[in-house]
Amino acid sequence: MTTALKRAGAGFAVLWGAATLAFAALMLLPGDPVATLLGPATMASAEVRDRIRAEYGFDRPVLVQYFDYLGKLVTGDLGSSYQLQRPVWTLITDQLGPTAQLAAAAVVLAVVIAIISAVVTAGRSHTVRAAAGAWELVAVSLPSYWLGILLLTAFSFQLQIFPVIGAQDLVALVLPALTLALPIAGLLAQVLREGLETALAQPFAVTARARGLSQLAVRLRHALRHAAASLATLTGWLVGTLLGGAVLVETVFGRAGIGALTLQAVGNKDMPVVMGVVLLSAVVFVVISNALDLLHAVIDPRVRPA
Amino acid sequence: MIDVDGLTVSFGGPPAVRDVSFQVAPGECLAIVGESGSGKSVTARALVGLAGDRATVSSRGLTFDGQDLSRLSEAGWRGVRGRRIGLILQDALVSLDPLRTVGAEVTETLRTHDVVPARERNRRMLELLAEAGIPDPEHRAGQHPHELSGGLRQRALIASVVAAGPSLLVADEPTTALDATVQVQILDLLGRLKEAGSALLLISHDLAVVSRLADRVAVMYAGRIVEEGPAADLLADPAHPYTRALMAAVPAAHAKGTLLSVLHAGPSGACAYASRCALADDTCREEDPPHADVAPGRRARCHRPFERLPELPPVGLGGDRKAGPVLLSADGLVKRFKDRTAVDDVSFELRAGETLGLVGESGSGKTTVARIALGLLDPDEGTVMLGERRWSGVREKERRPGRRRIQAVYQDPLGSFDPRHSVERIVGEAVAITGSPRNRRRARVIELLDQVGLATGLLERRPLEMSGGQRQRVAIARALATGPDVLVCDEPVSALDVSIQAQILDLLATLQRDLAVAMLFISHDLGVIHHVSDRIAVMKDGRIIESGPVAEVFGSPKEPYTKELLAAVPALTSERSPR
Amino acid sequence: ATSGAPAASAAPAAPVKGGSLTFAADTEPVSFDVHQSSQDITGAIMRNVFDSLISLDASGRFHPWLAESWEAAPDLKSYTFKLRKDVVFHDGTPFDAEAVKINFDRIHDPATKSQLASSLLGPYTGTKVVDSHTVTVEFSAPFAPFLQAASTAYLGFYSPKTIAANSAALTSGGPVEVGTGPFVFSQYAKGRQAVFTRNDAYKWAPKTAAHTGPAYLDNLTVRFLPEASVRVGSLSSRQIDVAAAVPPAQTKRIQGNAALTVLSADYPGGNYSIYLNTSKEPLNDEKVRKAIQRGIDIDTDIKALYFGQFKRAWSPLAPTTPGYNASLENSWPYDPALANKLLDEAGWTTKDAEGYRTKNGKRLVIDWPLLPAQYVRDQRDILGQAFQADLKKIGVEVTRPQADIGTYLERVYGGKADMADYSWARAEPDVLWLLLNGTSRPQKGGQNATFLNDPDLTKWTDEGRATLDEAVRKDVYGRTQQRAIDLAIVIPIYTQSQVLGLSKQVQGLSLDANAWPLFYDAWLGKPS
Amino acid sequence: MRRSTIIAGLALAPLLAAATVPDLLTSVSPITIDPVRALLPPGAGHWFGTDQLGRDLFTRVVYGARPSLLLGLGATVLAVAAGALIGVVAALGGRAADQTTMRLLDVLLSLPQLLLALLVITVLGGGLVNVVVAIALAFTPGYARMVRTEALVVRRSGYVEAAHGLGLRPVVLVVRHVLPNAVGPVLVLATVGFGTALIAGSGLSFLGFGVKPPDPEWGSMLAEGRDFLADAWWIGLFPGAAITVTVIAVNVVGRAAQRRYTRRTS
Ligand SMILES: Nc1ncnc2c1ncn2[C@@H]1O[C@H](COP(=O)(O)OP(=O)(O)OP(=O)(O)O)[C@@H](O)[C@H]1O
Ligand SMILES: Nc1ncnc2c1ncn2[C@@H]1O[C@H](COP(=O)(O)OP(=O)(O)OP(=O)(O)O)[C@@H](O)[C@H]1O
Ligand SMILES: [Mg+2]
Ligand SMILES: [Mg+2]
Repeated sequence: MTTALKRAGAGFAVLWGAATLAFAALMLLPGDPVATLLGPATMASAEVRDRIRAEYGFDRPVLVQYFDYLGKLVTGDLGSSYQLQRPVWTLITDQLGPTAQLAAAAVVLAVVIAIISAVVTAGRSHTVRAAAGAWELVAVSLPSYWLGILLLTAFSFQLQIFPVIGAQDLVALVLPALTLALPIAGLLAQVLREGLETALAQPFAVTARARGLSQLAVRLRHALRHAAASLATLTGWLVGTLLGGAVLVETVFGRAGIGALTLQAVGNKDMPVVMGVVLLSAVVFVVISNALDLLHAVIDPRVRPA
Repeated sequence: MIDVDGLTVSFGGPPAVRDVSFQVAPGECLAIVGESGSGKSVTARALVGLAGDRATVSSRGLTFDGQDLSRLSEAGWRGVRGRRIGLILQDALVSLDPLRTVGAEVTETLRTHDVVPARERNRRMLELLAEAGIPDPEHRAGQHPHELSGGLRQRALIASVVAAGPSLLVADEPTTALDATVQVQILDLLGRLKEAGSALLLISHDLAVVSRLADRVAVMYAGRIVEEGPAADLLADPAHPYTRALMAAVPAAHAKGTLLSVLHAGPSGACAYASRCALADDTCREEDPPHADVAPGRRARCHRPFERLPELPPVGLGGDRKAGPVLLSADGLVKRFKDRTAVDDVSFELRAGETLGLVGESGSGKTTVARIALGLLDPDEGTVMLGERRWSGVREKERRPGRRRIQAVYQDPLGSFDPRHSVERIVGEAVAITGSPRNRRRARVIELLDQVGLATGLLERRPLEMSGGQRQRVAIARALATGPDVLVCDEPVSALDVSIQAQILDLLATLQRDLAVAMLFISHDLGVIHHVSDRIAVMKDGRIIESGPVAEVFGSPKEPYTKELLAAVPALTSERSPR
Repeated sequence: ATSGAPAASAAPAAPVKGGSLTFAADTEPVSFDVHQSSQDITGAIMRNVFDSLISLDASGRFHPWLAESWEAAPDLKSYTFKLRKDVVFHDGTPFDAEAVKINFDRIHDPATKSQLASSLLGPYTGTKVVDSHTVTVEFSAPFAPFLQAASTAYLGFYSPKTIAANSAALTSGGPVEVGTGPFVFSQYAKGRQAVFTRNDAYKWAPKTAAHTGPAYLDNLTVRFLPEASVRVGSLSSRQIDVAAAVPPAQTKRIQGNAALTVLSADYPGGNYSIYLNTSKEPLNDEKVRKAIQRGIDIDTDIKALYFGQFKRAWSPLAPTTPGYNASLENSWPYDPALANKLLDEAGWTTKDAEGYRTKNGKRLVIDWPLLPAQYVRDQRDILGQAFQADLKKIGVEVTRPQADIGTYLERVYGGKADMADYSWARAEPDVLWLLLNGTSRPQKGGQNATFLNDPDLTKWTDEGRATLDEAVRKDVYGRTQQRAIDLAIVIPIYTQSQVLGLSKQVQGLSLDANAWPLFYDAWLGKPS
Repeated sequence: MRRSTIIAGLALAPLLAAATVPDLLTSVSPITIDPVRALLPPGAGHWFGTDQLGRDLFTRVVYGARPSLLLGLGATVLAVAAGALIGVVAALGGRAADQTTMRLLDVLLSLPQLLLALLVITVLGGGLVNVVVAIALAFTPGYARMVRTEALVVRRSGYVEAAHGLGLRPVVLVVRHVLPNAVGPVLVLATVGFGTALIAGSGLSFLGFGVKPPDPEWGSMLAEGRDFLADAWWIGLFPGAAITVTVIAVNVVGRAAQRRYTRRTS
């Protein structure tokens, strides 16, 4: 019970910190937010500008703005986008779908690729491991924005196997998800393979084989679970970074989503949206890391509270 | 039952196991002994085809119950492993999957070989745990290895290995990591299995363990069997000088004041042991001795079997020393950590030139006492005096000048060195403390290395580039560099091989003789303690429950716990026993 | 490039009713509120939802639409419109004089934060409801450009009901956008698409349209695909029917595809031009400005980058705009020798180690801020690099700091930058007032980034907006264009062109006077 | 040394040459345009082809090495330095300092690195220097935590205790033992981190926040080539390949360094 409370406390601390960080960024922002609000090619008069300034409360003292902001956050009000003049909450929830879809597909893809690659190659002959190491190395070294361009060029423009748009259907998800997944899969496979090899070298794995278990059975029944602990931790971290990766991948594939929204907001200094995305990431992080702690305890009895 | 003929295993380089042959019959126990790295474990694993992917295994014959194992396919091996040959791995405490319950591990054997019908598996598993001597098996079966003590884990492992009723049991160092009391129980368990008709291949580096159980003994050295024969004969009168050295290196067999090690270095020769052998002559260096009969039922690989080694010279301290002034005294020390009292009302005195041995099982508070003595930890209650100076509960500033008078040697020398520093820097840092001028430091370091028997060539080495023995010598050199009156040695030899252990103990004894330092010597190994101490103190749960001169405590222990400890010491069943 | 011609000129088959057409736009409206937004794309898309009082044909003539007839007061300070009586909004509300007033007043209300529409209303003072279907729109000064303004979607009409209920939400698109147009805005997913369905009650198409009655298409889907390659790729794979803003590099590819064709038209209004800040060193020196004007090899650069798809511009005004001064063509060709001579004369005679000109130890540096990436169109950033390279040859260093939009606006419209580049599409020469009139100061929301208050330019552009006399307008605007070039305060680069890639299956699609596609007449033929 | 390490080292040599003395590798200027020769495919005259303004892509890739490597290097150096400072202060500065910094780091670590960098970009705006700062800031928390963990391990290590037992003063202890041993492994990790920073930095450049034109930088070159994917694949191929090859080479060399380091110290 107390651990649950502690966890919740820590989670809120992180969220509060992220909110404060975002607010600090807002305050540090040079330039007139009203200009941002109006966008390029504007013909708004000074009167309109003052009106906007008062409406958003930019003329109040910083602390007042801060507490007002926190107060609104607590009630779930993330404010309104400067540029799009729409509630940030709606903007984010609208865009969450495609990004979540992309991220989920990428995670599944990455984990599946990694598990297959690792289980097949761990502890094998030198050549097999060198080949596995090589693909993992290339995969983690690939910039996703370039990989996306290559895949688009090859499969959409040249071979015309995959459509270049169509966020709705599964087929259109293949290339973006692959783009996002491949570098992650490389890293996961690396970690998983090392974890498997470590586990396989452990006495308990040899003992299991001495008991008459087959190679594959030892890998799947004993070693994989050990490697899974580190894999789970890493996957959790990666889910967080997916949000960052989405910015690039969504740009390359011209997809809608949180990434595209973020990029648009950053380019326009649309702080309320940027702040909303920061909070979203923090929430995702807190949720995922807690979920992973639980998962970790399921996998590894040694970390269970006594 | 099993007949091994000419087994050779290599990992690319020179073979780790060379031309090894032996047989074990049902109900018989063959023990393989030898120092670390001699190839015992590789031999054991080769018997079940698990020498490793990188291993090349060849043999003239490897038959089990008349079946040729050397031709088995992977699937074929699976039928043998666990079902007909059970292997208890060397690293007992980590040989159970930490993520699964012990019950699941035992059940896995039952399922893999379909020993009993599925619905009876659980019942049989509990039976097996009970047979292995695990109390309350219903409860324990659902627990994970980390919730079990070392002894229980080893029992569970044995239960999982014998679950399918293998007729040959290979036990690789089954008692090494265990407390002395638990060791005895595990050996008893193995003994019962042997009596029930299993063939037992027992592997150990510890002759004392072997002497308890083995019918026959094979001694391995550098991948080969150098001597074999009936246990009683062989232990009573070893033919090979290596066997002799192995036996002599057991500290428990010697009283304080005798050297344990044989320090001879010679040119490498055809007999693998020649370079370490005190008896080696030209023949040994030119010709590899054949494995020949040396007595009825006994074979050895030696040109000069049964020849006696020269008597070991006494160090010369004997028991007739006068006690010096009190250098270190502790009075009523108490140290509590969050939820437990690690040290509880501990008092002792340490006089110049004497060694106080502190013995006790793991967690009894020995290290905590040592750290308090070293001034690295302040006691919650009680005081420590270093000579006339108050040593505990004072500011670090006041303590700093006194630090050079009390130095430490740790169990893990590697961890006590900055991994980036060379030997010269490590020892030099301590030399610098004494205020020795910069240009004289190197000379002083060389002098210290010489004192601990290390060559100048080691100056540039980093900790990782040295052997365990060398590291411990460097650690001692560093401790001596400040010219201390008191040395606190916390398990200084526990991580070392018997033969290296002997050398280090000798070195410490010699240094104490020459420099008249006082030593607080901590060990859980009664043999070692017995060998080095003048007086000993026995710790349990943070308290000193018994203390006195070594002969007194060992000879007529008063506390039941001390008795139990002493009884558990595996001793050679020969006249060399300390008792 | 052809102008306004219907696509697929092959055997005119009978139009087919039904079907869904997908149009890929290159940008997504930030705001869908036509009264508020200043974006081209908002007008282009919302044209399907909103009708105007009058309609403008490609030759610059006005035709009735929601207004059956209209009349301008002689002093051009008021206009009276007689409205059609059969028009109803999508929500069933009848369209009447009151609706016009409510809409125009809304635009004028500062609370609407109108960025373009209010400027289209100019010196608006109010709307008088004469009777239920007659209105008079009044201005404080003569305001000739109003008719053109009234023909744009920005002065379109929301149902008074939706203004009352959803005024603030009109920015976010979707069914709240209730107009009178041929399509109903039925669904919007930000970042993805906007979906429009046919308004079956529609029977008030303008005379400029090819047919009357409801539109042919059941549905119109507008996809937002900012990546040009993605737009063209999906057109090739027939996932969309019409792609906007096809980059010149890709038009050949489309033309090479038997199932696809290209439809293009030049945008009217202000060409894509560079405006030189005359208020500060070094461009306050006319010689330096001239040197830069003549030192850029616009022809070659444009050809390389746009493959002849975009025409090189000679005047600040696009050729399709009424009042265009054709005599400027080829009057100021690339002349690096002249440019060098002018710079020498201006005193920039010495050169530093990197080959740039210096005067009094100071390098000749032109600060030309670059828009944030997402606002950059037509690879203008790359074109800028070509200009940088050209100007380097005559010893002028051009720096292109890139920052966020706020900083950019502050630099450019605050007069801190040396040059600024933009285009301003509008089928009306009055854009010259916006771009060059001395009172159109950026500090006040104007667009005159030359920061020059030239009496002639100001006078002429004022005169132009105060008369509907074609001859007078032609004269003053012609002189304005000439003087702007002579003063070298503007360097016209190219005439922007709407290049649509479309499937040959799409029939009846045309481009309006603003070069935007009109979907009202479009229909889908048999797949080819 | 492994063969792969040698190959990677060999691959890094021309990269370093390109970053330091690009004019040795190519005689053309990276910003000289030649519109007549735009979009030429790779061939004899132009090994990597030309871009939409007829600039030689090989030359631009060569000249792009400096800003690109600078992005990765500058960001990594800054991040490691800041991380080391924060980490050591947290580990040795007492409970309060540790708790505060750790909570702060928790917050920063809860955000994806790219988002953190974008947040910085939002405030500072684009440009090479700002991108370096942004990436550095995004990577600092990770390094800080690593250094802190290492410093805590080192502080509790046998050799620090041994040095304490010798009577060394705390300052000497920190400078001689704690700092080098806590930062050492992190430095080695930073070689691999360099690759990540390069990818992230070029990514920001790709998004249009990086180097100002017309100076070539691999990320922005990729962005410029995107409209030509269907017709001029080479514009999109070579700059990306340059990034990938660099990162692979750095990773291989970094891992070799790591192996060496581990072999020597643990
Ligand atoms: N998988 C392996 N690969 C390479 N060399 C190995 C491998 N396993 C063992 N060896 C080598 O074979 C030799 C014998 O090792 P083995 O484990 O049999 O020694 P041991 O007698 O069991 O020693 P200990 O008492 O320390 O357990 C050693 O030199 C060891 O380094
Ligand atoms: N820093 C510490 N914090 C909390 N508990 C500690 C600490 N140091 C030691 N303890 C606890 O104090 C008890 C005594 O530990 P100590 O290390 O002195 O035992 P030991 O006799 O040296 O054991 P071993 O033979 O395993 O080295 C143990 O239960 C240990 O867990
Ligand atoms: Mg072994
Ligand atoms: Mg201890």
